Amino acid sequence: MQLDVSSQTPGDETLLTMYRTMTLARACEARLRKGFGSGEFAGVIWPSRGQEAIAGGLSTALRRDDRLVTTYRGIHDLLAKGVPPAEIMGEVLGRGAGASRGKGGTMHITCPEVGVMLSTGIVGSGPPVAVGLALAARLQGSDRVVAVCFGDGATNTGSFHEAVNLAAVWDLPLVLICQNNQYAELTPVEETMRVERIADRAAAYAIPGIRVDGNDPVAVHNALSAAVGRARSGAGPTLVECLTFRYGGHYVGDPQVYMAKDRLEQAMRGDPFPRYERFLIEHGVADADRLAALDAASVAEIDEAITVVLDSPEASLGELEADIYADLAGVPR
Amino acid sequence: MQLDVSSQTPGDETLLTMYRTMTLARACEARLRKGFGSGEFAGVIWPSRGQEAIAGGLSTALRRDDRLVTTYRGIHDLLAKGVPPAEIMGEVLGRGAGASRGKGGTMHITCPEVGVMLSTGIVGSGPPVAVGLALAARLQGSDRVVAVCFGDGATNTGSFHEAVNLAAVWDLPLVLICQNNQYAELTPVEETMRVERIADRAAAYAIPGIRVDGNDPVAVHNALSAAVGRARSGAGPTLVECLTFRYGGHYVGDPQVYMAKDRLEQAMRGDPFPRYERFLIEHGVADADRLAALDAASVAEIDEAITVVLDSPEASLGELEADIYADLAGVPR
Amino acid sequence: MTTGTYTMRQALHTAFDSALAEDSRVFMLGEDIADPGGGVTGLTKGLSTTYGKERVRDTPISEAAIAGAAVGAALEGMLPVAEIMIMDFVGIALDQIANHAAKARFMSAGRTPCPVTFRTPVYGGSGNGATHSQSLEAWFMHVPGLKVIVPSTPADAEGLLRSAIFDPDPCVFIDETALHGTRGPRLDTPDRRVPLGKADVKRPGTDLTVITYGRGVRDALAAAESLSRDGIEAEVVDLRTLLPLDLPTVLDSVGRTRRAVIAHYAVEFAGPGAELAARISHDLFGRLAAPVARVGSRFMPIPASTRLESQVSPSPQKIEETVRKVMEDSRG
Amino acid sequence: MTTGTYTMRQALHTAFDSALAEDSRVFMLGEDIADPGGGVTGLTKGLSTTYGKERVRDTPISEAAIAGAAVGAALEGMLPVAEIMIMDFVGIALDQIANHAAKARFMSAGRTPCPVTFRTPVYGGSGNGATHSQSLEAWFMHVPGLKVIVPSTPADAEGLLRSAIFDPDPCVFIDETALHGTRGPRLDTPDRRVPLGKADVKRPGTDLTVITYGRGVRDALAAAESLSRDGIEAEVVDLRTLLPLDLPTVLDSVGRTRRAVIAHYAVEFAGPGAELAARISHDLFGRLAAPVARVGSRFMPIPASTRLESQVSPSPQKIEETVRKVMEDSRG
Ligand SMILES: Cc1ncc(C[n+]2csc(CCOP(=O)(O)OP(=O)(O)O)c2C)c(N)n1
Ligand SMILES: Cc1ncc(C[n+]2csc(CCOP(=O)(O)OP(=O)(O)O)c2C)c(N)n1
Ligand SMILES: [Mg+2]
Ligand SMILES: [Mg+2]
Repeated sequence: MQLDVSSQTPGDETLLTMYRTMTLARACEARLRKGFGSGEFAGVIWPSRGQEAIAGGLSTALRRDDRLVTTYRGIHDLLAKGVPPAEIMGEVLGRGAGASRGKGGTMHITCPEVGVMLSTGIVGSGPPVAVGLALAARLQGSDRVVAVCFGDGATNTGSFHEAVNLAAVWDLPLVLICQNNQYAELTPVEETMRVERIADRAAAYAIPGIRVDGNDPVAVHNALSAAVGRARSGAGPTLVECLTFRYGGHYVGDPQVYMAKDRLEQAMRGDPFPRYERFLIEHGVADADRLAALDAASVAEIDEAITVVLDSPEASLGELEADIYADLAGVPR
Repeated sequence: MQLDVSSQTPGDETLLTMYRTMTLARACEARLRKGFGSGEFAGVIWPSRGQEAIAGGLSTALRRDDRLVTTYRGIHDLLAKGVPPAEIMGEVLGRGAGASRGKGGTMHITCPEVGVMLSTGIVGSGPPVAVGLALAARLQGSDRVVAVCFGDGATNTGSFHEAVNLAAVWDLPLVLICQNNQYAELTPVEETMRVERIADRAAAYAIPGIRVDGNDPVAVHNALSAAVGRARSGAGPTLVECLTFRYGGHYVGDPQVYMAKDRLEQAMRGDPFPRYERFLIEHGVADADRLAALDAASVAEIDEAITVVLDSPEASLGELEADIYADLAGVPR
Repeated sequence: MTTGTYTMRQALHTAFDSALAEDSRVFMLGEDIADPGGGVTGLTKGLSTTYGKERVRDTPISEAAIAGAAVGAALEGMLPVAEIMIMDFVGIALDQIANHAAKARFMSAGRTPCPVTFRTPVYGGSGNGATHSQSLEAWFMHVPGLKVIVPSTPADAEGLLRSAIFDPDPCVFIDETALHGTRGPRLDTPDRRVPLGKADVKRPGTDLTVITYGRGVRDALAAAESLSRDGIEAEVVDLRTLLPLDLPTVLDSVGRTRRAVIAHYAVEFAGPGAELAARISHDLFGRLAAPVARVGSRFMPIPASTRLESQVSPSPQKIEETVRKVMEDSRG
Repeated sequence: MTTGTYTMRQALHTAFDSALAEDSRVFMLGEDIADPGGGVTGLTKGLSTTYGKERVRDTPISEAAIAGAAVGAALEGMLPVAEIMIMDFVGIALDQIANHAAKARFMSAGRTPCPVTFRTPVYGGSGNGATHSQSLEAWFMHVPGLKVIVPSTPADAEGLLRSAIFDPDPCVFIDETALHGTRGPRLDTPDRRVPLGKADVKRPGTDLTVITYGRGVRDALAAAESLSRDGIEAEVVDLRTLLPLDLPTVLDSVGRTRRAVIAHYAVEFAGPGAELAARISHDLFGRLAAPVARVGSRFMPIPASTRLESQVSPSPQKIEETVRKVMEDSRG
């Protein structure tokens, strides 16, 4: 099945929004890394450095009331959907400012106010939940759309297969975004599947599957917009594979012993930032100074947020009794 | 990916072996049905009437030391692989003559002596186990091949997806046989997937997928032989979809309220028996009398077997302590 | 509607029907549940015709996705009922149930409650063998965040199922096909619900308490009748929900009778009765007249032959024998 | 080789290494276990280089297929070790473990034994939150046909793992990453195995028995040291395997001390300690000086903040407090 993707360049505002999202994601990760490295604070993240262009496209393709499901490696996605940086960093650091005040952790950030209904640490388990979100949209008579992000490795899970099939059978308003960063933990994608393009897996469900350059926010924006449009119109789900790379290893601190040096170097030559900056400048959207200012604003926003986080109390013991159930009646003893 | 399937007609002996298998399967089911209907004995089977041509092809495509995994709807497959009818019917009826003396039941018949390593009642769970059997063949330096039978509905399970992917990645000697009888319990296949040909799902794993007329034993034999040959040569797995129909409902006694009458009637016009008998006669392989004699021999074999079964004791209480573990030491209390 | 009798099958149907009728957030999904089939045992017959196939949805054979889709819809405030056709299949869906549904509220600090219901029947007693007969409720009891429900009577089945559907937390509702034909009085509570977490004394007694649920209640009542003929009066406490567990009612009863027998069809070892026996023994230490006894399924996979299965499962006879033994062994 | 000390990480590596070296039926499969990665924690480093990637196999992220493939290979007489990377993911593989591996011998009346080992580490204590920290051994204890193993020392880890690999029945081997760095004496049994089903008294004592396993042993020993300074001598029984469960050793110890505290990191409610408490209370009825106490994880999903997690899990302090309370509450 085919998907009709525009090859037009979006308007300047869209282009700059994407840039802002990308810089915000980069700044957030850099700030956390710095703090971990200096011993300022402790925590764990699964870096998305290299994958920011996908967040860029995501931030402009979705409506605010659209929903997002993502993974542990989803900080860029969360920022794209509008989760306040303090909620993200607060949760990473287990502080009161965190999205769930330290109870969830990096892997489990939700922010329903902006449509983030789930982040999950169980690989492959996001798509079934996203199917349910999309089904709810239909049953509630809303035209909102659900986007679910997952990795290349996740497409080998049974959960992925069942979910895509179900979404296809039910023509649900779902956009399946595979962030193919070519690695699952320590294992490169070519060792875990024989297909060359993950997008080709869509054929098993008779839905459109499309691969785009995941380091090009414009390509991502256009593909996602087409998929979102298809979903919103009631025509059903689309699998969008964004080919990208994971520059920072599996987790912060990963020595990446398994990584061929030239593979990483080669991949880093495709870094989404310099490319996109050149593009914006060449197309007269912004000059270098303007871009530097936007980047600086993102850094400042993150700096401000981390202050809020570090000023907030540590996760409170008083939290423990709450939220096991709606009330305490169900809790044994 | 392509699979090179012969379009030649196999030799007479092969053709007659297939016919014998088919008649044996039909006779076995008929005998059990008769006993259930008359109150002679009680038990449950999931009929394979209509799917016998697949058993025919299976009986001639596999070597004796090749392995088979099948399902609750696998009596025809078991007979094709050489499981003694008394072991099958004995297990259905919970007798001492049964494959596991009444402990397993219809859904769980194994007969490792002829290569039947598993029958399972959990839809979709056969393929992963078959992957392991095929891996063991490789690790043990054997050129034996593993065939796994499952239904159309099973291809919607995550288990199927994970297994086929794993077999593909490891180039295992596995033949995945989808007996597409167009129904999963009460639900027709077109309501549970958007692909028209289940064989097309093979593309998600970059292995060959082929659909054949599952009511034509020659077509099945040729396709399975090609897939078995590919597997034995080390080239990896193949998905073979055999298009067929389930004439007897989901289980014996199923009122089939969900079944469109004309769909069933139409399907029964494709009954594998009359077609194949005409073929054998037209090709001078056997005349009608010979075929009738073969059929009668199958009926007689089943009659003999049921006598053995009914002469055997009921499942013995002494069985209970055995086979929980290799010895009793692990059993609490 | 509130007088007369009905079967548990009718009671479950009634609960689904009324919940669908009264709240548009309620919907159902599962394999083969829609018409014309109306469920493999016909239990949901007519519902998709009345409420439409949008709200009573057939699914492919995809337990992980069924459970996950129900979780997702619940996160949006819907009240889904996901059916796992036979309880033995939960091993396929357990990640969604235990890691997602059960933890959604807590991990989000209350931002994403998950009011989903998983309905999953037990087929034990049907001669279908070890993979189609299990009672696995102990797995769910051990998962904080879930509620676990097993009814024994038609009225309880209706009322508890309705409570589960409208409960703000994830519920695992377990009915047993062996009881579907059981007939009993109709539910007559005003809201047609039975509260979760409240045990019910199904038979008063003074000499000993049998604590049980589901099929065990049927067996315990039969045993109690027989024992009564010999002057032994057993109280039968039907837990109705295993989580929340109504320990006060249990302790009150055993505190009076000073003797307890726990019965269930789940495997005895590390089963639901272990927690109960541990609690009773602890909380009533020094006040019991005899050790707490348990009657669960024997420790083995369930054999397919019903002749063999009946030896493995509890029965009124086994409960009766155990009660007699406890009475004999009692001191003081 | 049999003198000196090593860490549990080294012990596990040694067990894999020697099993692969000595028997060609042994092989391993799991996510990221092969070189150059050698496992997400580096535990299997070097094994695929020594024994080849045919025998130490990386897999896609496919827990159901990993478990199922291991089952299939075991049915052919191989001795596979399948890794489920983190125990919280077993919900994806449980159908293969509980419905296939556990029942293969019984359902075939002994024709298809299934000598598979599932190795699955617990990541509790790592700050990874509710879906990456659970101790779910109670689920497996409730499945007849499985054996369930949790080592507490390096030597036990090596010896029990080797026993599991060569055991004719399906084993679930659970190691805890929190103990991987623990150092202890090397295993020195002649066959380099530790038998399954034999508890080990890790510390003799006269006043009270702490029954525990895995991380609980570490905590109990610390508590016992502290208690000893006040003249309370706790015996620490390390179960080592939960199934088979070495009840004779437990009852012998508690029979002497007349007081029992059960400790584990699994959730207390319906956890492994429930079965133990039920058995001890039953079998030693009237002979205990105090009710059997339990220290398990509190009833809630595990919070990500380690500060909060430490309040939810057991600890030496909590065990110590519980022991003191039991001593105080004792009669006679
Ligand atoms: C079901 C499950 N299996 C294994 C893991 C351990 N694990 C965490 S991340 C990961 C790799 C996932 O790879 P991919 O889907 O490509 O996502 P990426 O990390 O590259 O974004 C694995 C195996 C897990 N979290 N869940
Ligand atoms: C995991 C699982 N889900 C549901 C069932 C109930 N069930 C038994 S047979 C069946 C239909 C299977 O359909 P298909 O795979 O086409 O095989 P067929 O019965 O047509 O041979 C279902 C849903 C099951 N046994 N296992
Ligand atoms: Mg990846
Ligand atoms: Mg079918």
